[in-house]
Amino acid sequence: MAIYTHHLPAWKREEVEQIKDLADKYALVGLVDVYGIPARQFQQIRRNLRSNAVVKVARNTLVEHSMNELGGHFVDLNGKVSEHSALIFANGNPFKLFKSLEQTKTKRSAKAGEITPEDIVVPAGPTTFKPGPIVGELQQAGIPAAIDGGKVKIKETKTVVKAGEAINKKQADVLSKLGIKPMPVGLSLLAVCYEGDLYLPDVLSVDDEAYKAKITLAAQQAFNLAVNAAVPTACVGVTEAQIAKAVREARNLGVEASIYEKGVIELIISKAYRQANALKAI
Amino acid sequence: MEYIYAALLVHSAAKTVDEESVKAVLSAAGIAVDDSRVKALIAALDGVDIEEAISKAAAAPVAVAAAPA
Amino acid sequence: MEYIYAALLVHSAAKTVDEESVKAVLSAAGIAVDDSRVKALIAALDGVDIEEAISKAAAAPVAVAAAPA
Amino acid sequence: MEYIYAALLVHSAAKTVDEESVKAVLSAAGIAVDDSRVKALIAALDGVDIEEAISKAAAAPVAVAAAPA
Amino acid sequence: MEYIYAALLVHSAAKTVDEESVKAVLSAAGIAVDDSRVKALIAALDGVDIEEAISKAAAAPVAVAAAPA
Amino acid sequence: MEYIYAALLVHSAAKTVDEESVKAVLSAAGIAVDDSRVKALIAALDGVDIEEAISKAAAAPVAVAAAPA
Amino acid sequence: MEYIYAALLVHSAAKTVDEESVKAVLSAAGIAVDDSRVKALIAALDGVDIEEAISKAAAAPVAVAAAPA
Repeated sequence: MAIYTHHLPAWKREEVEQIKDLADKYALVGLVDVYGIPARQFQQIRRNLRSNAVVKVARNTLVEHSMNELGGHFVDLNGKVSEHSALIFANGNPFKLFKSLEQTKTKRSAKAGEITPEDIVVPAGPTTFKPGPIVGELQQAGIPAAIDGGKVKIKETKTVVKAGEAINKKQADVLSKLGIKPMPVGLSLLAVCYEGDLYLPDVLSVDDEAYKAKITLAAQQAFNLAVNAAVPTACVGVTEAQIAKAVREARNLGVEASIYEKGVIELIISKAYRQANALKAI
Repeated sequence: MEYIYAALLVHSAAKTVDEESVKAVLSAAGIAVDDSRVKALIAALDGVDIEEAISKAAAAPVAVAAAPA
Repeated sequence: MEYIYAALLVHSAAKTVDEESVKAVLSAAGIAVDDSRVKALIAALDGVDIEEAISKAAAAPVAVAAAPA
Repeated sequence: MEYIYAALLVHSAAKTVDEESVKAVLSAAGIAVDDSRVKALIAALDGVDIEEAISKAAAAPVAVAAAPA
Repeated sequence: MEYIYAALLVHSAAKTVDEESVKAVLSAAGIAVDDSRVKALIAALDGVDIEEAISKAAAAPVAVAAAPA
Repeated sequence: MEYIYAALLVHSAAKTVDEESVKAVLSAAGIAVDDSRVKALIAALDGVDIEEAISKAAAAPVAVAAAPA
Repeated sequence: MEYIYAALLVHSAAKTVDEESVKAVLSAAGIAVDDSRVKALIAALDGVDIEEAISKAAAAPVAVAAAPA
């Protein structure tokens, strides 16, 4: 590699140096997929990211070259370079970067042959289409349609294309006419090199809902422990729950052992009545 | 329900629930015994596992939890 | 539960539920009566509306329901 | 319910729930002990597995449950 | 739960639930009292309406519970 | 609840939940540790199977009772 | 769950739940901290209202199991 470096023309040399400088300046170096982003939107995304991240489009050969010169784990990024990848530089938490990139994504219409990342569902109901060839087009795309009150109506909610499947030409045309935009547009992180580790999207994609559920579970566990172990806790609800538990235990014992005391006698009567009723029902 | 209570009482005394025992209990409670009802009761209870029958009722109704977490 | 069955039997016979009536019924069923439990029962029943307690039991849901989603 | 709490307290101290131990606890709480109630309690608990009984949902729910604290 | 039982016992005796009364009851039950637990319990009970907490338990369906999902 | 969370954290680290470990965690969280609360916590947890206690639902069910079958 | 407990502990101490505070608490518990897990936690919690998630636990119906008689 070193030999090849000497043969780089000045402008390429300069670009490699620029990339290496950015890699020095930022804690995080990653690759993003910029496929299908219209130029104007790309500029917009860059502007929005400016404070947090820098996106640099460079020839793949120069990217690879730079990573090789940087050495270490940066070399691992080369395996992720693709036809539509660009470099991204940022500081801080790679998980947060992933999340912020996901959040800035928008949707666009699908082109024939593209693979949808999610189920494409067309809901039942009226459309704005006037009767015409559109009915046939819808039906050919697998969407049951009919004329209703002078308009085209979709008869039932239908999953037209499943996640991971390719969208065919007929489907793409019809979906576009229906205004359905299944394709996400935005920067997709392909890989990140951060503090000497390589992070891939499957790791970087954290499920907020799962964490939320875990917090709820942890809080429930803490509550259960506090109540069950009768840990004195000056916390709203815990002491009340401890009292309630003790009362229930006393009541359960009273009913089970037929201890005739105020506070349980009604429950014992109730139990006897229910037993009699059950026997009567036979 | 008094015939049923009488049967339950005899049963909980670990005695055989028959016409005689049920009548004795009903009489002691001051109830004028209707022979045919006692006969009907004993016939109905024939083959019934009283323990099992009442244990079903005794299984306390348990509340359903509402909305998911 | 036998003391309660006895009390409910006496109650359903429209008689006063007192120590004497409960004992009579228990004895008729062949149960060796524990005086202190009879006393405790009568004391606990003091001020209790048996009809109301029964109607609450009747209103209570009777079965077990589903697990949360 | 105080007699039941007393029994539970003695039980959770891993002591035998008998007349003496229950009385001692009730007295310490400043309760004038009624001998026959204590006797009735002990008679009722005879043969009962307290651990099992307290965790058994024995009572019917009274319609709708309370709101959370 | 013994500290809670003790508090409820004292409460049902219409006495003030304080360190002294709770300790007296626990000791009578033969429980080696942990001062810090008594203190923490009394502190935790401060501001809690015991009657209300009890009535909530009464309204709540009684259930033995399973593990949360 | 911070003392409880501290105990859970220490427990999930497979360390013994004792005064020292709980204090260390609380301090690291920037909490001014109250010695008697820590003592009360440890005393309460003594002999408790934490795994079981955290998974046993303790809250009064907040739900509506089931419809009758 | 230890990372979650740590976050809740820091939160209940009214401190900011960030990498530093969570690491400090985990380390104090004797847990070998995995940087990327901490980072993932912080990123995830960025969009989570912890108070709300906790309050769901308080309101959450407790899974309830039917008790046999």
